[in-house]
Amino acid sequence: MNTMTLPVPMASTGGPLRRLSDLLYTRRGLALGLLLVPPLLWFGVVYLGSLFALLANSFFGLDEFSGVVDRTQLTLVNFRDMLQPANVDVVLRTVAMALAVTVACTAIAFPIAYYMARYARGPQKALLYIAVMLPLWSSYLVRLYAWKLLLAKEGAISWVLAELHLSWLLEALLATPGIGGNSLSFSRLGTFIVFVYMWLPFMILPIQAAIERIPGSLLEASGDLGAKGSTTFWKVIFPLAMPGIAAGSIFTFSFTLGDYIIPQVIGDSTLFIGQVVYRQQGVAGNIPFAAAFSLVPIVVIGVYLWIAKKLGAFDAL
Amino acid sequence: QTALKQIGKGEGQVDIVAWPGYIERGQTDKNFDWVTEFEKKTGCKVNVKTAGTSDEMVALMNEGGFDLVTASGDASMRLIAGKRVQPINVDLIPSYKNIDPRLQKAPWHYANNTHYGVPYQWGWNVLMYNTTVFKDKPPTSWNVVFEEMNLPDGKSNKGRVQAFDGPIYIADAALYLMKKNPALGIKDPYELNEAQYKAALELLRGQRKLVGKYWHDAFVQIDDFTNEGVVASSSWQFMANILKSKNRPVATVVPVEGATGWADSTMMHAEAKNPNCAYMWMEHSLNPKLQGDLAAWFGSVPSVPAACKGNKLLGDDGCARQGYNSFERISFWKTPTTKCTTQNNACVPYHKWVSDYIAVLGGR
Amino acid sequence: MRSDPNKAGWGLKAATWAGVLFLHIPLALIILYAFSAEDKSYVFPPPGLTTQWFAAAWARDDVWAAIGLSFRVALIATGIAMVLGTLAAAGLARTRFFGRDAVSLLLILPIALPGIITGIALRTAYHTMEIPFSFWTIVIGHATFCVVVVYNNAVARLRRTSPSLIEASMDLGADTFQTIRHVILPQLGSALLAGGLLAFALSFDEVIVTTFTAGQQTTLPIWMLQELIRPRQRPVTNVVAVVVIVLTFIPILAAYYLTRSDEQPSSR
Amino acid sequence: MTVAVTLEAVSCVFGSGAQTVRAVEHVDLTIEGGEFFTLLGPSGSGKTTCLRMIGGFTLPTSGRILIGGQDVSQLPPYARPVNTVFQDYALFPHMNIRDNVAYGLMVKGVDKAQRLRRADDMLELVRLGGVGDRRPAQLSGGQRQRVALARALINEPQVLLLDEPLGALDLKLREQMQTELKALQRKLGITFLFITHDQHEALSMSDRIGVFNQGRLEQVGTPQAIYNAPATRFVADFVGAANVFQGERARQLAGVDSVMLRPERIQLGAAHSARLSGPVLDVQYFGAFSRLRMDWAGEPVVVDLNPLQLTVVPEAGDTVHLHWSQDAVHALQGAAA
Amino acid sequence: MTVAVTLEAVSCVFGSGAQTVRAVEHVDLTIEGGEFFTLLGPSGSGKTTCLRMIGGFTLPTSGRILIGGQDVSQLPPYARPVNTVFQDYALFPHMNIRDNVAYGLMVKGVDKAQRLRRADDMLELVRLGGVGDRRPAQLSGGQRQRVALARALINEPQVLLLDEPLGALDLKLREQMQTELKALQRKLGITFLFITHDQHEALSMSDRIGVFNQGRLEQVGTPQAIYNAPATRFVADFVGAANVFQGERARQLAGVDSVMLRPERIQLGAAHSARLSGPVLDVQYFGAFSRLRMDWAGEPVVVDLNPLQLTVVPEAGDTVHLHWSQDAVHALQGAAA
Ligand SMILES: Nc1ncnc2c1ncn2[C@@H]1O[C@H](COP(=O)(O)OP(=O)(O)OP(=O)(O)O)[C@@H](O)[C@H]1O
Ligand SMILES: Nc1ncnc2c1ncn2[C@@H]1O[C@H](COP(=O)(O)OP(=O)(O)OP(=O)(O)O)[C@@H](O)[C@H]1O
Ligand SMILES: [Mg+2]
Ligand SMILES: [Mg+2]
Repeated sequence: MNTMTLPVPMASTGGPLRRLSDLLYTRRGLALGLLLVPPLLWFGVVYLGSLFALLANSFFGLDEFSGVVDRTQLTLVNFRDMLQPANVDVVLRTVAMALAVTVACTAIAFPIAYYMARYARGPQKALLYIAVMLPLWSSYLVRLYAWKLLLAKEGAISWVLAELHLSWLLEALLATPGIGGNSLSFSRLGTFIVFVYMWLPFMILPIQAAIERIPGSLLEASGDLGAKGSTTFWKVIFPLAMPGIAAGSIFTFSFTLGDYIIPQVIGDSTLFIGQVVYRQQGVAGNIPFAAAFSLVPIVVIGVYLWIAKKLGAFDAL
Repeated sequence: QTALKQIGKGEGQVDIVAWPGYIERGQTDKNFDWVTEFEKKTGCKVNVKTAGTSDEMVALMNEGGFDLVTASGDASMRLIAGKRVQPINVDLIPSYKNIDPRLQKAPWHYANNTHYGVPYQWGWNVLMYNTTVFKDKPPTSWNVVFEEMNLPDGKSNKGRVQAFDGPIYIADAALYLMKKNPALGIKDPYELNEAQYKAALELLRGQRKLVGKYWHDAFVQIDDFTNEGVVASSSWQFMANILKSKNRPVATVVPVEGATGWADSTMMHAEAKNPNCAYMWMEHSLNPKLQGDLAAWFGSVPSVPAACKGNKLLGDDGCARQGYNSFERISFWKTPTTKCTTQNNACVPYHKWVSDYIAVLGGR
Repeated sequence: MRSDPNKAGWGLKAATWAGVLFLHIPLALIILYAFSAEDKSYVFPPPGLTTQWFAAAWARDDVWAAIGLSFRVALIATGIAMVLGTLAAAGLARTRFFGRDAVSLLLILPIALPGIITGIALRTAYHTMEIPFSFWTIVIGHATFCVVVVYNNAVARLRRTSPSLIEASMDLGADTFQTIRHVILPQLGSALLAGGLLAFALSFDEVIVTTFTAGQQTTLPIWMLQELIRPRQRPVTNVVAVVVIVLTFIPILAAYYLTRSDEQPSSR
Repeated sequence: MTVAVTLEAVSCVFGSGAQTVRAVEHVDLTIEGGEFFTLLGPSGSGKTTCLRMIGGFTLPTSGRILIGGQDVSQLPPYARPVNTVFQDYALFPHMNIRDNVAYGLMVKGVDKAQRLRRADDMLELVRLGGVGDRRPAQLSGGQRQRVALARALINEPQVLLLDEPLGALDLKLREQMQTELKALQRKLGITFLFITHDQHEALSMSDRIGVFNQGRLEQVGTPQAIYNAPATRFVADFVGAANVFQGERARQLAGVDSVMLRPERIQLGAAHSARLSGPVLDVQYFGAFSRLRMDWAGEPVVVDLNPLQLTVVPEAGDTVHLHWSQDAVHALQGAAA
Repeated sequence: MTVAVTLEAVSCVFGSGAQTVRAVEHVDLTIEGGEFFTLLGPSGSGKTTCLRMIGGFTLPTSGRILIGGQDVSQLPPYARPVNTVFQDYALFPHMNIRDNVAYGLMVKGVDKAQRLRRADDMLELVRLGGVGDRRPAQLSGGQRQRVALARALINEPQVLLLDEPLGALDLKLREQMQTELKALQRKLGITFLFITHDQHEALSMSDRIGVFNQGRLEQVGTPQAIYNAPATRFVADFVGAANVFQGERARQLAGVDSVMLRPERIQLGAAHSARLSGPVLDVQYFGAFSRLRMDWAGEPVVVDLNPLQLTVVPEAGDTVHLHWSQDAVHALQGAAA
C-alpha cells in the first residue's frame, strides 16, 4: 500500500462528503486510522484494561477473615501460594487434559472434516454442516446434564453395554488407574469424554475449511507420483490441514483450560484450573489469588498461540 | 455504624442474596410463594440473587449492590468483621420476640452486644443412607463414610459414599475425630490446632480413596443416589425429602458423633440502598406461614416455633423430622479463624482450609 | 478392482457417521427427557412420557424473562461486534503496517483465552471502576468475544474479494462512501450475516463470562444453570433447550448457504 | 516402434439426466512410444478429461485404456506407469523444491540420501540447480513449471502427461519453454502427451496432433497434415487462419462443395491472370507479415503478405489481384457448417 | 489533434529500505487524443503501475500526470475523466449485467429509467443485447470482457485504460476480440491506452506502442518503427523474433557494433552471392511458415521460410545459403547486453 501523505489534493467538486472522501482517499493512513480506532479503543481500553486490572489485583493481599481485598500494599504471596504442590497438580492435570482433549478432538474431527470437505456434496453436505453446528446451538448446560445421564452408573451407556453383554469392557476400563473411577460419570475418563464432545464442533469446522482449501490437484499429483491413499494422507493432506488443526486446537485447548462447569458435574472431583480460579474468586472471594492463578492459563495459551502462529493457524481460524 | 431508628416509606424494591430455594415466588410450585403477598402488601419488589456457597455470599456482599443476605454461620462472622453488614434494630421488627429463644442471641449473628441479623432457618447435615443396602442395620456412626468397610449388603463402601465438596467439610472430619480419637483434644470442630487439623486432613485423605465424586449441589446428589449407586453420604434433609417423595429407599440419621449444621440469618448490607424495604422483609420473613412453608420446601427448621404447628405443607411432625429437637447435637457452621478460645488462639484459619481441601480433592 | 477415486472408503464413512452420532446422542436424550414424567431427577430409562412440560414451560414467566434478556443481550452484543469486527476486518484485510499482527492477535485473544479469564478480568475492572452490574455489563463482555467471529468471517470474505472491485467502483465515479454502500457492503453482506448469526449463537449460549458480568440478572444459560442446580421441574430446561434447537435450525442453514461460496476449494 | 498408449472406444459421461455432459465420446487413439503427441482443441472440448482418464484420475464410462499394452482402465493413478504435469503445477506448498521432486522416490521407499541426490540431478536437468531449498511460493511461474516437470520425470514414466503446462506463462517465457520442453523430450525419448489450445504451440512442438471438438477426435495427423490438409472445416478454422468457402464459391474455385485456402499461400499480382480481384477492406500489421482482407463480392478473403514480396503494402480501398497455385486450394470433407 | 494524456517525469517507488521496488522510473509520455496506444513489456516491467497511476489507483512518487491538459496527479479515481477495463474484469458479482453497466450513471445520480436504457444501448454496442438480466457468473469469459468494456464506456471517458483485457481468453477468442476492440475504438474515437505483453497483439492493434523494460520506456513509436527499427536490443528481441549480432559479426554485416536482422527478411538461395552459408541446426514447423536455424560458426541464425518460396524445406545437416537485401539489416543503438 502506498501510505505516503501528500499535500491536500485540489478539491474535486462536490459536497462535504465528497471532500471527506477525497481526503480519505489521498491519505490512506488516516482512513486506516479511522477504521481501526473504534476496535482498538474497545480492545485496548475495555479488554486489555480489564486484563491489566486483573494483573494488578494479583499483587494484592486478602484479609483472611473478612475476605476483603487489601489494596494498600503489594505482595507476591499469591504467586508463592500458586507454587504449592496442590496447585501445581491442578495446572499439570489441566494442561494434560487439555492436550489429551485436543488430540482426541483432532482424531475424531479429522475424518468428519475430511469427508465433509472432499466427498459430501449438495444436500448431504448441508446435512453434515447442520449436524455439526446444531449441538453448538443447543444449550451447553443441558447437553452437559444429558451426558451425566448417559454416563451414570445406571445410565444409558451402561444400560446399552449391559444389553450387549459388554459390561466387562466398561468395568475393565473403569478399573484403569488414573482415568477410571466408580462409574463413567465419576471418572476422569468421563470428564474427558464430555470435554471432547463439547469442543468437537470447534475442531471440525476449521479443519474442514483447511482441507477445502487444499487444491484437488495436489492430491491427484500425489497419487500420480505413486503415493497410496495413506501416504497421500500423511505427506500431503495432514501437513496442509495443520493450520486448521492448530486453529481448532486453540479452541479445544483454551476451552478446556478455562472450563469449570464440566468437571464440576462430571468427574472425580479433582479440580481443574477453571474451577480453582472460579472458586477462589466466585466462591472464596479471593480475587487476588484468582487473578494470580488466571495468569497460568494466560501464559499457557500465550505459549500455545505462539506455536500455533508458527503453524499458520491464524489464517485458518 | 448505628442501626436504623425508624422505618420509613418503602423504596419500591429490595435486593437479596439468598440460598437457592430460600425465596420462592411460586414460579415452580404455586403452593410455595412467600414473595407475591409481601410485594403486594409493601410495594417492595423483591430481587433475588442466589449463591451456591457461603463463600460466594461473602464475595457478593463484598462487591456490594445488595440489601440483604441469608448468611450461614460461616459467612456471617466474616461479614461482621469485614463491616459489610450493619447493626439491626430489633425493636423495629415486632416478630423478633417470637423467635426460638435458642436462636435469639446466637453467636453467629449477635456479637459485641449487637444484633447483626435476624435468624431465618436452620438445618443439619445428616447422614443419608440407602435403606435397601443397610436393611435393618442403619448406620450409627459417620465411620461408614470415613473408613473403608463392608456395608451390610456385603460389598465394600468404596466408591459408594460421598462427602461434601467444600472446605467446611473438614469440620465434619474433626467432629468424627472428636469422638473417635479423644486424645487429639478437639473441643470444637471449627477450632483446630495444627495437630488436630493434620489429623482431620489425614482422615480426609483416606476418605478420598472411598469417594468417587464429592457432592456439590443438591440435585446432583439426588441423581447420584438415584443413578450412581451412592448409598451413604452427608446430606441435607432437603435431598432426603425429595428422594423419599419419589419412593427412593433412603433414610436419614444423626450419628452418635453428632452432626454439623447451618443456621442462617438475614443480614443487612452496610450500604443498603433500600433499608426500609429491607426491614419490612425481615419482619415478613418471620411470619409463621412463611417459616413453615419454607421449612417444608427446604427441609429446614423454622426459627419461629409457632411455624411448626398447623402448617399444611410441613405437617405436624415436620419440625421434629428435620431436627428441631437435635439443636444441641449440632455443631453449627462458623468461620475458622486463628483466634479461638478452645486452642489458645492457635487455630488454623479458613483460607488454609480452602487450599488444603483443594489438595485433598486432588489426592494430595 | 474398481476403486472410484471420487468415492469415500467405508472406513471414512463409518468414522464420519460415528462422529456425527456421537454429537447427536446427547441431543436425542435431551429431546427424550423433555417428555419425561419424572420431574426432579433423571433416571434411565425415563419412567414415563408426558407433554405437560411444554405447557409448564410456557406458563413460567422466569423462562420468558430469561429468554428475553438473552435475546436482547445477544442482539446488541452482535450489533456491536458486527460494527467493530467489520471495521477491524476492513482495516486489516489487505494492509501491512507495523503492529498489524499485534492487532489481529488482540482480536483473537478474547476467544483464545479461557472465558473465565475474560469474565474475571471484566468483573475486576467493573469493580475497580465501581461500575454496577447492568444489562450493559453483560453486553460488553459478550461483544468482546463476539467481535472475533464477525471479524474472521468478514476478513475471509474481503481477502477473497478482488480488490479491483473497489477500484472499479471508484473508477466509475463512486466516491469512498458510495463504494462502501454499493460495493463493499453488498459483498460483505452474507459473510456479515453468517458471522452475526454465529456471534448471536455464541452470546445466546454463553454462561461462563456471563456468570461474572451479570450481577443479579438472569440470562437464559444462567437460568438453566440455576434450574439444573435446584430443579423442581427439571424437564422444563430440556423443553427450553429443544425449543431453542428447533428455532435455530433455520439460521444455521441460512448461515451455511450464505458462506458456502467462501468454502469452495480454490486453486492457488 | 512400440505402442505407448491405446484408447479403445473410450467415453466419459458426467452427471445424469438433464445435466448429462458427454465430455469424451467414443475416442479411439494410439500413441507410439517416444512420440510427442498433442491434443489440441478449444476450451471444454474434452482434452483434460481424456488426459485424466489416462492418468487414472477419472474412470472412463466405457471403453478400455492400455498403457504399454497393459489394460489399466481400472487401476488407481499410483499403479499406472504414467506421470502428470498439472496445469497449476500442483507443487506441494509445504515441502521445499528438492522434497517436491523427490516425492515420487520417497513414496517408493528409496533411501533419503539417494533420493535427494537424484532430485538434485533432476533439477540440474531442468536447469534449476541451486533452488532445491526454496519453497514453491518463492519461484517464478517458469521455474515452477520446470519443477513440476522434474518431479514428474524422476519416476521415469513410460508416458508423461502435460495439461497445458505453459498456459500460465507469459508469451515470451512460453516460447522459451516450448523449445526447452521439446529438447528435453528428444533427449529423454519419453512419450509426451501434451494438451494445448494454442495451435502455434501444437504445430511447432508435436510429432502428431489430435484435434478435439466437442468430445470427439476430429482429426489425427502430423502438423503438416493437420495444417495443410485439414479434414473438416472445424480443423481448418481452428488450426491457423483460413479462408473457407462453401457452395457456389467453392465450386467456382475447385469444383467441390467446400474448400480451404491458407492466407499465406495467396500472393498479390498483376490484374491479368488473377484468380480473384477486389477492393481491400483493411490491412493489419503483424510485423513479420501484414494481413489484408479483400472483398470478394460480399465475403472477405484474407491474405497474409510477406514483407519480402512487397515493399508497398496496399491500403483500404485499393484494388488488389489475388494469385495462388492450384495446389494451395484444399477440398474439405462434407459441408459442415 | 489534442493531447489526451501526458506523463511528466513520473516515477513510482514501492516499499522502502532493502525492499524498495522502482516500479516506474522517470517516464515521459504523451498520448494523442483518439489514439490507440499500447504499453508493451514483459511481466513486472511496470506497465500496470503506469496505468494505475493514470487511473488514480496509485499515486506517483514524483512527477505530474495530465489528462486533457489538467493536472490530475493528486485526484482520486472518481474525479478523473478516465475509465478502466480491469484484467479480471472486476464485474460486481452481486448485480446483474445491466446494473453493472449502469453503475457509473447510478453513482452520478442519473435517474433509473434513463440509465437502464442507456445501459441497454451500451450492451447493444458491444453485441450483448439480451443478457442484461444475467449475473456475471453466468457469462463466458469473452462476454464478461465485453460487459467490462460497456461499463467503462458508458461514462464517456476521455481515455479508456485497458489492462491486459484479453489475457484471460483462449487464443482463438482472443484473436476475435482483438478485431472487435479495434473496430470499436475506431467507431467511438476514444483514446485507448492498452496493456499487453503479447507483441502480436500490440503490433496488430496499435497506432503507437511504448515498450517498457524494468520500469523505463525503452522506445515509443508506430508498430512499423518498433518492429523494423527497434532502438535497443531489448526491443528487437522482445518484439518478434530477431537475429541480433554484436561485435565482430555485426561489423562484418553492416559495419556497426550491433545489428538486427528479422528472420522473415532472409531468403534461401544459390551458393554464389550468398551472404552467409552454413549447415542447418534444426527446423520447426509453424504452419504458415517454417523456422530454420542455421549455424553461423557457432552462433545460430534464425530464418523464417514462407511456404510460397520453397516447396522442399531443408533438413537438419543440409547446407543452406542465406540472402537478404541490405535494408533488412538494422543497426541497433549501443552494444547493450
Ligand atoms: N467433473 C466434471 N463434472 C461434470 N462435468 C465436467 C467435469 N469435468 C469436465 N466436465 C465437462 O466436460 C467437458 C470437457 O471438459 P474438459 O475439462 O475435458 O475440457 P478441456 O478440453 O480440457 O477444456 P479447457 O481447455 O477449458 O481445459 C466440459 O463441458 C466440462 O464442463
Ligand atoms: N503494491 C505493490 N507493492 C510493491 N511492489 C509492487 C506493487 N505493485 C507492483 N509492484 C512491483 O512493481 C513492479 C512492476 O509491477 P507491474 O505490476 O507494474 O508490472 P507489469 O508490467 O504490469 O507486469 P505484468 O505483466 O506481470 O502484469 C514489479 O516488480 C512488482 O512486483
Ligand atoms: Mg483442460
Ligand atoms: Mg500488469
